[in-house]
Amino acid sequence: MSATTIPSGTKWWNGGRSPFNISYGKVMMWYFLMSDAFTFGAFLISYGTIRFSVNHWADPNQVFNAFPFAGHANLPLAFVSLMTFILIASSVTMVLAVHEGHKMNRKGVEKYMILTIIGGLAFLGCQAWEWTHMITGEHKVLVNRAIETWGTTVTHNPWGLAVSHETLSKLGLAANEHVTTPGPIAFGGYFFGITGFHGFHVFSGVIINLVMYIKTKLGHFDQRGHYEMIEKAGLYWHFVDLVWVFVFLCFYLV
Amino acid sequence: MSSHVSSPEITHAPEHASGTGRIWKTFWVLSILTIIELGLGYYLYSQHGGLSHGFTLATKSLIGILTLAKAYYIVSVFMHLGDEIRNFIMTIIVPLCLFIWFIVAFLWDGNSWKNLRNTDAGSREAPKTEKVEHAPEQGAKH
Amino acid sequence: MKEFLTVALGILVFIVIFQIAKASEYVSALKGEEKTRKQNNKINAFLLIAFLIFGLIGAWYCNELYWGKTLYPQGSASVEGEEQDVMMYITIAVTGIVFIITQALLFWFSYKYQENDNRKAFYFPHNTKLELIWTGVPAIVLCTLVVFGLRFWFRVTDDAPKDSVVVEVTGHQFGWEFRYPGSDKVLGKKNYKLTTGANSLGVDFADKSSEDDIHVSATMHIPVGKPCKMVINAQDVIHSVGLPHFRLKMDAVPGIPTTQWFTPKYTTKEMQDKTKNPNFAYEIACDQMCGAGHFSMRGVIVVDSEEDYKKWLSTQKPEYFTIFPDKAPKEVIADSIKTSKQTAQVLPVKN
Amino acid sequence: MSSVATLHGEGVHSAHDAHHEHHHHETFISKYVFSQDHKMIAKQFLVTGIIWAIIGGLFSVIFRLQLGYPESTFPWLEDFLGHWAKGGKLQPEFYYALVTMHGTILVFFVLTAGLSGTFANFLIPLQIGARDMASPMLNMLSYWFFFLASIIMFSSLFVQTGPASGGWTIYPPLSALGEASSGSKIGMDLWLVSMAMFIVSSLLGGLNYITTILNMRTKGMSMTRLPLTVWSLFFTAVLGVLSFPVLLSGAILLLFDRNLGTSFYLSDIVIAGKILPNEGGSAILFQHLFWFLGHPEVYIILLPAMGMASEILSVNSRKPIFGYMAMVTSLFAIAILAFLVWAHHMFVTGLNPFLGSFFVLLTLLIAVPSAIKVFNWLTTLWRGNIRFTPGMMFAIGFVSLFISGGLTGIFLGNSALDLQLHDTYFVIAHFHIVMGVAAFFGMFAGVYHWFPKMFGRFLNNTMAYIHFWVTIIGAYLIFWPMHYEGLAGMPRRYYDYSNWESFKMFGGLNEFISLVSMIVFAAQLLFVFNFFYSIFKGRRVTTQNPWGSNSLEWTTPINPGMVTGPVKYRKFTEELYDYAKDGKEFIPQNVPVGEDETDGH
Repeated sequence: MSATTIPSGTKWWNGGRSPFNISYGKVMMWYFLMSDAFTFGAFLISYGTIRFSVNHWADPNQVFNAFPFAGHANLPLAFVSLMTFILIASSVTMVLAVHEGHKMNRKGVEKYMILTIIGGLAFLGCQAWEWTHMITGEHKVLVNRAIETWGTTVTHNPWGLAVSHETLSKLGLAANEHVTTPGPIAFGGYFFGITGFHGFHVFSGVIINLVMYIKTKLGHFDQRGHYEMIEKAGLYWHFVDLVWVFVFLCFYLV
Repeated sequence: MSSHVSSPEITHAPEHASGTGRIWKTFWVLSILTIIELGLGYYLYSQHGGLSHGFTLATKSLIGILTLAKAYYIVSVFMHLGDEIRNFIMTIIVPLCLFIWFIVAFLWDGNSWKNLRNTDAGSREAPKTEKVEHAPEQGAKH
Repeated sequence: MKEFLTVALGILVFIVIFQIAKASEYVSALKGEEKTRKQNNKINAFLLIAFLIFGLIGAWYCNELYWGKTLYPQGSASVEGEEQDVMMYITIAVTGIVFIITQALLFWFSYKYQENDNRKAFYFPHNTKLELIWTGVPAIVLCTLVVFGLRFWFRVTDDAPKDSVVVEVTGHQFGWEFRYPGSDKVLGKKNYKLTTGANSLGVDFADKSSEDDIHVSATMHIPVGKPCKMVINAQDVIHSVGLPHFRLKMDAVPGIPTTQWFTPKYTTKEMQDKTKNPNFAYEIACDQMCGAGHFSMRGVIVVDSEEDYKKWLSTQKPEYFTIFPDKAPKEVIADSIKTSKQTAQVLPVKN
Repeated sequence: MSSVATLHGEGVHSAHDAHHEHHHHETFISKYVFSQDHKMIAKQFLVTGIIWAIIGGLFSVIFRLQLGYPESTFPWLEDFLGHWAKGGKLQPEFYYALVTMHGTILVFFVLTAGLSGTFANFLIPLQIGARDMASPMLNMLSYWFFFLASIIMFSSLFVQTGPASGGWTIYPPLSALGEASSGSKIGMDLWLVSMAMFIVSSLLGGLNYITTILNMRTKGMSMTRLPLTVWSLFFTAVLGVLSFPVLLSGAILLLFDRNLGTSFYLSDIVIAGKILPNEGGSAILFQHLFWFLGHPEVYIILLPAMGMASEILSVNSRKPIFGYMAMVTSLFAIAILAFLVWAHHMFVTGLNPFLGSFFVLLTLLIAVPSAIKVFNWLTTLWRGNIRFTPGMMFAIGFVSLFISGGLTGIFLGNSALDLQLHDTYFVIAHFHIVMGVAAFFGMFAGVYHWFPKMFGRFLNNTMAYIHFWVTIIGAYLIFWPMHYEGLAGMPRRYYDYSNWESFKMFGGLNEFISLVSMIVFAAQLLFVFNFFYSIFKGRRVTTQNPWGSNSLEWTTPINPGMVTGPVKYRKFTEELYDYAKDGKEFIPQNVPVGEDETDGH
């Protein structure tokens, strides 16, 4: 597309212009996102490293199998699918806002920005619910030959190996219960740490989008003659979505 | 030069996609890829670890590849990187290649810690209880 | 008072330098900037070549003074370390040659090509052939060093020989504990949660193989000429088992056991004769910063002859009997008090 | 002002120029404090860096007192340090705190912020012909985040339990557990928070440098015409932007371990008789994360020094730098390799031997671009017409030190020898020479060379030469013998060696080193004095281009430091980076290629 407007043989690197045909603000945003990718990368790679260094890990399908208002139904991955779709949808509305921005259509930008903000808030709401559910969850765990009730926190992980019925009856405990051993503690730390850090990005993205919405509403971008700020906010927002794709992979799928 | 050229370092106004068709197409691609991923993830779970190690690994790799495909679509279409000129695409892609060695070295060493722990640095045999990760009664009961 | 005088002297020197500096600026204004500059140029060019000559003499003199104090004249105390010493000599030779050539060129060029009104600088922006030479030659030399280095690296990091004497080394703030597997040659399992004052290593005594394990502190004994394998742990923070005489070092990491092995060549006594130092000891130096007492975290390895080692081993009583005295055979109880006194010889932390 | 007028030709940033006019009437606050002018920000970085360097250097003198005179007491120390030096004798806890702060301050605050913060800010826009940084606002924030980090780090010196004392590498569990050492209490939290601020600062700075170099070059300033300083600062910024975030992640996880009870780095720990519940973490993981930054960090420190040395060697040899493209390529190679070799700091942590072998190979590969650089510098001197300005002296000193310190890297990068040399004085000697003193020499070279451009005055030459000679002789006297201590296996970070049969014979040498270090420190104070004195009283610069340099900053008015508006350049079409070409002494970059000139490149 863009190739049609740019004469071939342009000397991109000769100075006096951007070698990428991009304004410095957008270049900076991109490289900031690169740098942020290394922050997230380091988190996720640490997670992988610790996971590789222990014999057992929590099975995501058992950890994340609840759904709001669904009681104790076993719905593995259902809720996180919802969260993923919310984020993808909000990404779409964001890119549509950028698109309207290119067309200098203020009303359109406003509409899609509002939708994006709603999407972001919905995602944050889902995450709040999921965290609460995990922390307050009650799981029977065999600790020092006695059964304790644990939620999933940064110091407690009830998602270890299942304790066999024979072992339970040998210890004189009710044999028909589902009891586990404590799982690797790092699981909770990484889960809350990384989803928290991602959630923090979503939150700041929502704030940025809100500011952009207000600025749009006040007509700042019309005065300036371009909607590049919306594009930059969009880059950030898509990056948040992009990170989620990998968080989703590491914590929920594999 | 169209009116939204914001900065003097841009000499050619990039022409953006005219329709929203491509955006929606990408939305559907992303959705379908996600659904396939979920399906594969659920399949792994429904087998309760009864699958062979190699097959599980292959499936997980497939999920990983699908994730990379999703990332490609998000970056290329939503973030418009695909529309930028080659120079710029390369400055983004090349540094990301560092992740390859970053991941390989870290996971390799992580795995090596597991071996050190399991064998007490080679001073005893590794315990043979590796394969009880999913006790069959675990999933259904909950 | 001495400090005060030193400071006063320092300030005096300062003022003198400042006055000279100031004066020289006035002088140069009188003489003409350009002339002063050229004079400075000559002086500094001369100083640079003098620095090269005195520097090389100084390096040689330093070597005379201190090479004898390094570990290399006495040779490696482990069989494996000999190969490493050869590596070291080769690397010193290679880098030494490069060092002398490059430094000499640097200062010689500086002296030779100092500013001279009769000469014009030679326009020489690049020369592909030259550049290829000094890309290729270092690459080849370094690859050779890598190949030799890795050969040694894989040798010492490979599994220890099967007949090794196994010793478990545990570091804590600020001392070393050693555990021998006893007659069954298997170390008993440990679980850090079982650690108590008496069972300071957290040994799991429910494990049968721990019943004959021997626990000593601060000083360990090993036989000469037999490979010794260390299984290394830490209880609190990261320590490092540094064995300079054996040319080895390995960190002690809490939660991740590590290992190293070596074959001692000389007994401690032989080493005392060899170095003519009656106090010579194979010291274990903690090489990883581990807190305020890091510098006092000293362990000692006594390399015995085969008979002495056996004799020493036979006087050691399993820790199991110290902790569960009722299970011990009668004669052991009497000795155990003596043993525990012996093992408690940890160096005092100097605070 | 006539020279200014001729320079005001067709600016490429005409759209911005109008926008910037109103900056001309500025208050004291906006001019000197919250300045958005890159030249002022550079000076702010430099002055803050100098203050930190004095503090960090002073710390080393104090702990060298302990190392040099382990048996003596210094009653006056107690007056300064209170309970940390009871009875005039430094306490071990405080000794380690000083060692830690010395490392942290000099590595991060002086040689990262002070060095690349100063020269990237000052030189990038001037040498590429840009009006200012891409985003002056973020540039200002970059300095103020650095300032904030400084304040927090400085405040940690005054907490009751002392500042962080786990070494500048802050390996957990030592740094993660308050029980492990007194410096691991509140001082450690402050260290981590300060570093987080510092990382934000370096990120803002780095993004600005990269973007400015890519996007803001003036017309005709193609990438292959950039001075090597700009190239080196560019790669420095890339290294910083991509590696500091990894330290940020590591630091955040460490903060969690310290304060929230997580188990990222902790496992199986019994400390002070207490059994900790943490399980499954890995202390080595932190080292991987730390060195993923830490190794690029040494190049973040070294590359700007290399770039400045290249430029200054070329100017004062009156010759073009030999093999410009090879220099750029080797910078690039070093930057890439810097990301791939971090675990060579971890050969003795139980690193998987096969994994380790890759790191050995990659590490020793770095010697190849380094060798190229050294030989190219030597060839630049060859058949030159060398002027020994103070800047040139330090540039030559830099090359000498870089050779000396770089060669010992070949020992340490080879895992087989590292088994013996790791964490001994050999390492101290190696990195102090190559990234400590050498980077400082690069920095001094830069200050002496560009001081006239920064302040419109010269530094005093006599003091400069004394500074140079005392420093280079002193640096070799301090660090050269340390190699021998290392070859004797003497471990680093020991408070006292007198109880060790294997190491106590170096008492006399340690005393000598301590003595020399005090003299060298005094020489640095001479430089600091010279610096501040010359800002106000130095000899005035009377010509626009006192060194006869061809780069663009010398085509600006003599004192651009006080020019608050945009500095504009004549538009130039063709230019070369050449000295001694076709019989001309030098050809500035903004002079079009003449008819009679040959094609140099």
